[in-house]
Amino acid sequence: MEHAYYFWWALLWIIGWGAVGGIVTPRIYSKKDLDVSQAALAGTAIGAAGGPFALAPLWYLTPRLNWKWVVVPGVVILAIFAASFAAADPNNLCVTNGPFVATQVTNGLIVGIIYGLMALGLTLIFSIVGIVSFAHGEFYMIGGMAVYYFTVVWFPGMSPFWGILLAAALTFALGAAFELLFLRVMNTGKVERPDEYAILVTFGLSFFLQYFTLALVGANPKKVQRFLDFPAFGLPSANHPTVLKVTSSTVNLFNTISISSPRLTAALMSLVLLGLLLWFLQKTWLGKALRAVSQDRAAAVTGINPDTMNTLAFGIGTMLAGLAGAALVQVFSWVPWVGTLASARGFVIIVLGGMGSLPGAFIGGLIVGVVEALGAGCVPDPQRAAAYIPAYGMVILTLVLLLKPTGLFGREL
Amino acid sequence: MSQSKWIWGLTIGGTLLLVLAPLKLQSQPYIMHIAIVAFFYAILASSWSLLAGYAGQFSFGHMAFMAIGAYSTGLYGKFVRLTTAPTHICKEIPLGKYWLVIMNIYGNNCLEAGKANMPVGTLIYRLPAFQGIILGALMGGLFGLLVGVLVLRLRAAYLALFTIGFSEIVRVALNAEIKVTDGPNGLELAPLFPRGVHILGYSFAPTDKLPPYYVMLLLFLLSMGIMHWLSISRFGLFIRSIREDEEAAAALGVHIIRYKVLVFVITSMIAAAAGAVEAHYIGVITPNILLILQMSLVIAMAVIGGLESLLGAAIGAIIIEFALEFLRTSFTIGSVTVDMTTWRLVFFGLLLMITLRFWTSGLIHPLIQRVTRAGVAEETVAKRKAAEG
Amino acid sequence: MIELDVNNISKNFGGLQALNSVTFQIRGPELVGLIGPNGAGKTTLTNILDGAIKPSRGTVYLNSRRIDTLPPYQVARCGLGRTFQVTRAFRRMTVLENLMVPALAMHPTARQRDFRDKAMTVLEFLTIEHLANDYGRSLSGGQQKLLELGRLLMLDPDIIILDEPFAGVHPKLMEIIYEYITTVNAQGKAFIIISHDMDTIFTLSQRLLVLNFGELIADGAPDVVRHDPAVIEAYLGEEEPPEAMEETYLGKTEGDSKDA
Amino acid sequence: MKKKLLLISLMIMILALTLPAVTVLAAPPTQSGGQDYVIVADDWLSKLADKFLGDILSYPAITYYTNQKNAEDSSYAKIKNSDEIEVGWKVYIPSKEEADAYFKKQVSNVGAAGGIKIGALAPLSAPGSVTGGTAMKAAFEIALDEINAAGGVLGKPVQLVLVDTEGLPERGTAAMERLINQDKVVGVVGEYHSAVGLTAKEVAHANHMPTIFAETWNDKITSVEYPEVFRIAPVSSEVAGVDAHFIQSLGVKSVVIMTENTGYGIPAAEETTKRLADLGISATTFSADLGTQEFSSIIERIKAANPDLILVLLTGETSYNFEEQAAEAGIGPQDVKMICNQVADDSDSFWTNVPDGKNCFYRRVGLPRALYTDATKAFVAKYTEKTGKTSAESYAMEAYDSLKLMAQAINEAKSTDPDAIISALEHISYNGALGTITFPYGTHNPIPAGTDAKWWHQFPKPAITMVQYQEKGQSSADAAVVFPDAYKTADPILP
Repeated sequence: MEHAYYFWWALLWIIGWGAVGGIVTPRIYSKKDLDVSQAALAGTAIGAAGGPFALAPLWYLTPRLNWKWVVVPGVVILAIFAASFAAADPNNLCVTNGPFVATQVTNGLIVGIIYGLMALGLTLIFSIVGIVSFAHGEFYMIGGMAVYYFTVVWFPGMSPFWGILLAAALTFALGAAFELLFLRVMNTGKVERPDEYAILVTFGLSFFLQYFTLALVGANPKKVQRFLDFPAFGLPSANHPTVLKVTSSTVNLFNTISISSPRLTAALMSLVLLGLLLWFLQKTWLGKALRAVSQDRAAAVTGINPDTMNTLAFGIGTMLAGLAGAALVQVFSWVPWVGTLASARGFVIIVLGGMGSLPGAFIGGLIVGVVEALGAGCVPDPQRAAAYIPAYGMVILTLVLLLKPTGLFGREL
Repeated sequence: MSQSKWIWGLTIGGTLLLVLAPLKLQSQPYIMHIAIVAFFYAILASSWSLLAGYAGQFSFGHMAFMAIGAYSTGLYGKFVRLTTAPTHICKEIPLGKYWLVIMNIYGNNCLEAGKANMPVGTLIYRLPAFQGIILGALMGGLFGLLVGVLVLRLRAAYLALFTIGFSEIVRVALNAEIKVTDGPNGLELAPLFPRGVHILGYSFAPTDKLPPYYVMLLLFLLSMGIMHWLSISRFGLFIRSIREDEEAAAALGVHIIRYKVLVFVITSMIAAAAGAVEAHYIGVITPNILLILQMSLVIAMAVIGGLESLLGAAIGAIIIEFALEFLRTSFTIGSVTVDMTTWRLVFFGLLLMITLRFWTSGLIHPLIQRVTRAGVAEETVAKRKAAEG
Repeated sequence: MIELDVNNISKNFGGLQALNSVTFQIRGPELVGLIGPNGAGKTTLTNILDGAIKPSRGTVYLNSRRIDTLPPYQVARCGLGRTFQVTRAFRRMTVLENLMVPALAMHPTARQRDFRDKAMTVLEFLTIEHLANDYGRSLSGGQQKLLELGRLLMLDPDIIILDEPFAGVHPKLMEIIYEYITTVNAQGKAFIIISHDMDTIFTLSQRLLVLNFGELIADGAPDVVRHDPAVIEAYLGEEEPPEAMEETYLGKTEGDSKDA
Repeated sequence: MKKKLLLISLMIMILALTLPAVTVLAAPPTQSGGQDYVIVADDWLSKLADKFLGDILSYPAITYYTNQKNAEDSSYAKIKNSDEIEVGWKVYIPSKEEADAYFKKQVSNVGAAGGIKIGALAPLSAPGSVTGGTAMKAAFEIALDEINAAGGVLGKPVQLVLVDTEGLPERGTAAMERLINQDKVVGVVGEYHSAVGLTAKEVAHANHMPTIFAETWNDKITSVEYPEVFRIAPVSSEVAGVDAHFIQSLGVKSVVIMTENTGYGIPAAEETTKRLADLGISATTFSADLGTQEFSSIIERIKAANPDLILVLLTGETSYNFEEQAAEAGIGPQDVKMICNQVADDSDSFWTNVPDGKNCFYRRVGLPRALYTDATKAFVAKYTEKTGKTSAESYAMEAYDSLKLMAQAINEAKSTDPDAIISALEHISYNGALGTITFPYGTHNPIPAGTDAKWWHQFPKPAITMVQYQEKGQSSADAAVVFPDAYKTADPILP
């Protein structure tokens, strides 16, 4: 970075005035007897965006605040961030090279969709069972392992479709069994602090599953061949594929953005599963019953046993994690500890999207995917760029928890 | 009140045992080593039990505070020197006859370059490890204050996630900022007593285990003492009431913000001090100590020992540390050989889950409680009978 | 002399007007009942008095000190104590420890043993002294209510707000609570009692406040309020006479959330 | 009472845990018959041993008896380190019988415990490289079987005490402490992670424990010149040199190094960059945490940098993830010259995880297949049979050799005395899977001025070759050796 100080001063400005806005605005609003529900967040956003120039009129005029007062400054903050970055490092590829940015964003979106699938299960469990499962990453790992063992080791030549189904069944069964053995007791009122119990017991489960798998299958990385070989074709024509070029292993858009086929398969699979899940929750009796329980446990409609719904929900949640793993075992090399990073990312996504919100998990996944891609793609020092990948998500997580713990689409706490 | 005599007797007896045991075990440096590490984990587990068990703040960032303590003293030892002459190149603060030299973190070693400017006979001192340890504890407290303030509104899963995030950010930063922290190679630290210990006619080399054993034991007893005193004083009463019901506690006049932040500060300071001593003892600290695995070890120790008992958590930690160490060998049942290097963690995870499920208050704590509450229960039964009769 | 001044308190939740310009005063050790149909704003009002939520407009003064801007713990130290609709005993602390919390919170330099005798006296008064070393969670629901009342005595406030003290309580315990209120009131403490138990509240209180849709529609002696047309209207709006409210409501209180 | 008993029994349990049996070593018989001697200039203990006892490796007996005498009569010197003696010291030179008695006692001391114990270090659980650790474990077991089948050492069976280091430096300290003080091993071999080696060597030094490191590449491990520490793995900076020269031979101008954020990866990348710069080749380093799965952003950046060659210093599954994703993104080994990570040598695993890995170069440590000695062939045969892998990784060979080397050194030392073993190692010539291992520089042949300290107790010639998978699915046994010219079997296929 040639003029790094531009960037650091801008960041300091954003953080400093954001903090001032976030702390002072609610006080001014409450002094004036106004609605303060949005004041902290909007104050932070407006302070970070405009500093004293925006805060002074805000505090003087104290307009009624709604989501627009957060979104518009949010865009301005991103603009300041981007502009100071561009000024600090004018030769950065992210500044000079449009196709590069487009490729990074596309990559981010594609992996974001897959992250979203992983987080869907986590958020589903939270919305119905009311707990955050710290063992989610391990079910994801088991999903991938199961596909490998079913289709490569035990039944070589088995179609990946059946492998995925079996992996889904296995993770569902494991999740449901765990719920019955360890979580159901929470509903009886015998557990003194159910929230903390759930955290610790799923934590123990994650420990157990990871080392159990390691002891069983060893540490050699495993991988499944790509599920689908795409037919080769091109647009506008096969000889001049300027718009779209498909080969068995990659899909290439406009000769700049290339997506590998396993990744695209996994992303498509995620979209299909998301559709199926939504259909299940909206249209089937069981899905409606699940949603009813998630709305209000006490008001369980006649004929719905909330305990059964919990088991079902936990099983479906772990199954979604397993399916995400099954989709990705053709993309990444698979070892017993792949779940650790994945579940950390899952936490980031559900907090960002709002715990318990399905669309939130999906959009949170996209955002995290893009932020990680841009972070790793744009941080100037190549030695730090990728080393900080796990931190990008965690920074989002802490910021969201501080500023808006309900996330983008969460219910009020 | 015979049980209180028992408690005092056992406490004093146990302390004496811990103080005197190494005199016999000196020839067993391996046992001494495990004992030192066990005390380290006992401090972490018991301070975590104060934070999580007593105050109900289920933080997963405890190891981050520990690492902050360790890295603070490590960086202090790496970058700060006391000299008898100025370098004129480094940042330096005159202190009477001495200069406190702060070497530049990035770029060249200015002290080496500055030697040219220093007269012959200039002395360069590394500052004693104990200053670093105190600094580490203070830094831990400072970060504890910061995190404590930030998490005031967060409960249960949100708190757990936030602290995991904090811990991860610390880990990644320690890993990536290689110029400062030496990254994944780990930051090397001077021994606790770089010139050994010479006391009462006995001499101990810097690598001898006895001096660090007593340092760690002292820290362990000191922190147990402080935490025990806190737990039976108003502080303990208030943080437990906050754990049970924040709003009700507030309605009864408890300053919940102050006590929630305070419990973070105190436990963080204790963890940081333990980390600083441990780092000096081991001689190197790496960011891997922040892996979630290490945190889960501390949590499991506290849970198995007894989450709501400082002593239970500490004893749990000591037993588990010894058990995990001795379980590192394979054993054979019939024709099946179980390789404990991998399986011990499987059993450990299972034990954690089963303890949580069936022995909510841990395995050690109930034993302690049976002694301490035995008289109380009898008293209550007698009174109840009287009330009914 | 106890003085509570509630001036023009209003509270909005988003678009919902939970309280609208509520004003009343309490002078001296009055025994005030606060009634109103479900959702009338009673709990919101207590939460504002207690400092748990801040009013959108208006002020509250206790003994000439403004308390609506203070956090709950300071309000408690100013002399306002309350119970909650759902009992909130500290479940994993002994009964004695439960009582020590407010005592020590009020006296920054005191120690536990200074209050042991007082605590035992309070427990005796509430007839639960034999449970002193039991954990809060091992007490029955009614005993937990008594424990909450005991904590208030240790806090020693000027004004005590009781939220549904009689809901779901065994008749025998009800007598104890009744006696508690009258005795403590006689000792010079003011009470604000929220209850759906119309019979009890009408006989117990010297003065009744009636809330409906966030407005204070009546303020006066029970006999006057009973015949106030606005009150009858408010209750008749639900097509049920005041006396009949009790049964239909009691069944629900258990599961009711605290923010109702 | 019952409850109190419970607590007391708990205390006793803890007590029992902290008080293991203390073994007392009996002193060998002290009888006269030897002579006093005052050290003069240019004396070495081993020289005296050779002169008076006829065996240069007998000098530990001198040390031992002198120290015995010192306890009774302070006119005798106290020898702390057999390598450091001073002119004017009075030492006691034992008679031949005394010396023999001493060595017999040494052996029987060890024998009394059921065999001679050798300690081994390997990462067997995360965050260590479990892949490396389990491979090393298998190799140790093969070596152990062979040693004991050949009659053990000093006529006693060898017991191997394998300790998991988890790849954590602090665990390295604990593991060494345990091996030395608890298991009373006579030597330590193995270890995979440099970070662990760095702390383990300190314990080895403090306890004067002969240690042969197997797969720890960090220069510092030998460059501190501890008398106890030996290494048969290549030195990181030398490996970097081989990489750099190979890269130069391909006529490359710009290189991207993709390294891992570990104690191995960062110094290796720095050293390679330095070496490349000396050769006029520019290099950019990207680093990622071990365990990173998703590389597409980094790969796009590498693509944009348009390097002539990519050098992968990531290990384990992380390297596979990177290599396959690079291939999918169009900068795989078939598009750009790529030196894949050495883990590619496990060809089954490599082709499972990197199906598009044709034309990958990788560096192999150990003899090229054409030059396999009988020992190498025998080991590879046993190893592939035992593990089901297609070939033996370099770290497996190193683990195997480190243990056998230690056994041979003890046999040659005729004693388990650390000084004797160290001396034996300094003079050893051992034929194993890696070729003929010697340690040219040490106490008896100090490092000449101008030579880097890293050569201290370092096996200088581990064969390092560059290999290329020239066909898809090729076994590593058939992969072509393309560098250096001395071992070359085929020309590199370049994209």
